[in-house]
Amino acid sequence: MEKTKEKDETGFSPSGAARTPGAQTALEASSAAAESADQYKVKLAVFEGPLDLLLFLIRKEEVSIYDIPIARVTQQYLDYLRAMQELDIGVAGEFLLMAATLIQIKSQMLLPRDPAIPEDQVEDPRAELVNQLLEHQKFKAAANALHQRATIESATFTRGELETDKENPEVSSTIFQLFEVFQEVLSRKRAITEIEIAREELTMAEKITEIKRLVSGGGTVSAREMFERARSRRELVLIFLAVLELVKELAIRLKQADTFGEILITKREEEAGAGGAGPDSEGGAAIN
Amino acid sequence: MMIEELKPIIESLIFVSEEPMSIRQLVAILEGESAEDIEAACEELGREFNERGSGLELRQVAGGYRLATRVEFSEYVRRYLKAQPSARLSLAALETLAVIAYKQPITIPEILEIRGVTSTSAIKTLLDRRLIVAKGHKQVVGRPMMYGTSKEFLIHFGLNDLSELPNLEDFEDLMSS
Amino acid sequence: MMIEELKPIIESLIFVSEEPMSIRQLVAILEGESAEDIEAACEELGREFNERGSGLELRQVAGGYRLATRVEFSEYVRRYLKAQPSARLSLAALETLAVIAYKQPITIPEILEIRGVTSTSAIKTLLDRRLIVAKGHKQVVGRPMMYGTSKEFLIHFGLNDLSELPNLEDFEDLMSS
Repeated sequence: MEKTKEKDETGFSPSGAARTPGAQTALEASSAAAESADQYKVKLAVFEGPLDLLLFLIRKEEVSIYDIPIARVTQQYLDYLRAMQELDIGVAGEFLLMAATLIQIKSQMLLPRDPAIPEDQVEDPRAELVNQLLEHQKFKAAANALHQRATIESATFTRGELETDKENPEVSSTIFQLFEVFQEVLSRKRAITEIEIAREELTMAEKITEIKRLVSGGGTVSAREMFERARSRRELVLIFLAVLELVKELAIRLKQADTFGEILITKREEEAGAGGAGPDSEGGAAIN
Repeated sequence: MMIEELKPIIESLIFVSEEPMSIRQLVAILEGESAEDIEAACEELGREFNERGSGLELRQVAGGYRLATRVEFSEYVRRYLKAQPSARLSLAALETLAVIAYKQPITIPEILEIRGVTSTSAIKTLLDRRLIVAKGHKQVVGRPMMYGTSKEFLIHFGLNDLSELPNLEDFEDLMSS
Repeated sequence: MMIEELKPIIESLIFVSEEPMSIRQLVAILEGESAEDIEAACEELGREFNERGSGLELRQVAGGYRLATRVEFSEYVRRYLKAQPSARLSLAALETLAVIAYKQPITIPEILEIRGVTSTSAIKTLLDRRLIVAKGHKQVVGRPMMYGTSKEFLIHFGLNDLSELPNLEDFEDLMSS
């Protein structure tokens, strides 16, 4: 499948420049099958898909599409797949699927006919494949016709731009573009949010450093005073979160003398063994 | 208004318009004039361009009229514009486009069915080139998106409408030759 | 080349050019033709436009020749241009429309939140073009107006209903190949 994707973009690149779209051309290009491996590789790449390859084989064998000698064609088809594999050309899943279909048809053809079914009602196991090939063939011809039309069209030109033409960047609005634009807006919003989060984290880190510095000399800082210094709601929240973070890290200790009294922040010294009042309950109580 | 009077007005309107100008648009601008008269004026205008051997012609494209240079002078125009022929469509894209043009509206799985090969990247190319448009979801399991051709498609291939596409059945029996 | 042969070529060249076409440029493109012949052809071309009462005229402006609509039809041309803002939307308007289409009903502050820029003039454009409609007040502080897409929106984008808007899955269908 990867292969198909690539081809889409390079379909008419220099190596393919000589061919014009359409069944015939593709087939003829391939039928000039070269002997050397390198050339072989190039020719194989011409097949757009399993139906293309089959049509090529049918034409090469000069057999009727309505009466395909399925055993012979299947053998050739498999030979081609093998060649592709040997040449290390990735064989797309569709080619393998067709191989399975061919083998199935071949085995159905070998089955003895049920004598109970009248001859005119026996269904040819190839019928579906033939229809598919015919249909495919028609569309290839249609593609060729479209290409010819486009070539003629490209030889006519419309007027140069006038001042009256809109200055807006051309935004023709197909429904998929609307969706794409919507996705773009959303991803832009996401990017902005990410920047904001990043900025917030930075400030949070700054606050933590600031608090650590304030209590580093063994001094005591009033939580209320610190909250009051906040210039915005956001900063207030950040200070609050920074304090919580430091309590969690066991870097500071919160103390409250009486129930409605000041909460004081001090640096927490290393403690050997945690007593009855653990750091969590202590900090938690103070904050509540 | 007489048709003779309508002609130059219509000519200037078609010239100014960036897109093919439809009879309906002309009727809306030329209040009080009948669609029949306007159409007759357009026809006559087109005939006159041809008769005087102008470098331009009045073409009917995508349901409207537009002025364009004549094919026989393309070499000079190209030389002047140094125009690169616009990026050609790949074989895969053209075949996919043909299937969509004749079978629209059609879903990606249905295209796969016909082409025997996945066409998603071709479809992406065609959407990017605005040759096809989404035509809503099909009311079947998975609700796949349906695709059809656009106005750009008609313009790109110089068609007035989809009925101008050659009959698909005419392409039959190419194998027997 | 005869002057008669030069005329249509020059006509098509002037037609496709975005800038006035100078005699010097024409001489460069039409290798081997004399400036005198080219100038004579231009003069004759201009005279013919006038004589046949065309809607267009060949004007000589600074630097060269250009085709333009005749002043007497400017009223119609203006009328057309005014009625014109059909298919094109500015990027801002298109973004706003996309947000409204996918998030409707939605208020202006909510659109601001998503787009990160104010959209008031885009909303005005969209209302003028009838692509969106007011959908009543939201029952929150300030009771801001909510907006949603209109029937014209569906028509413009060829949708039967909003469920036909492409979704992420449709997009992924295209990407997975």
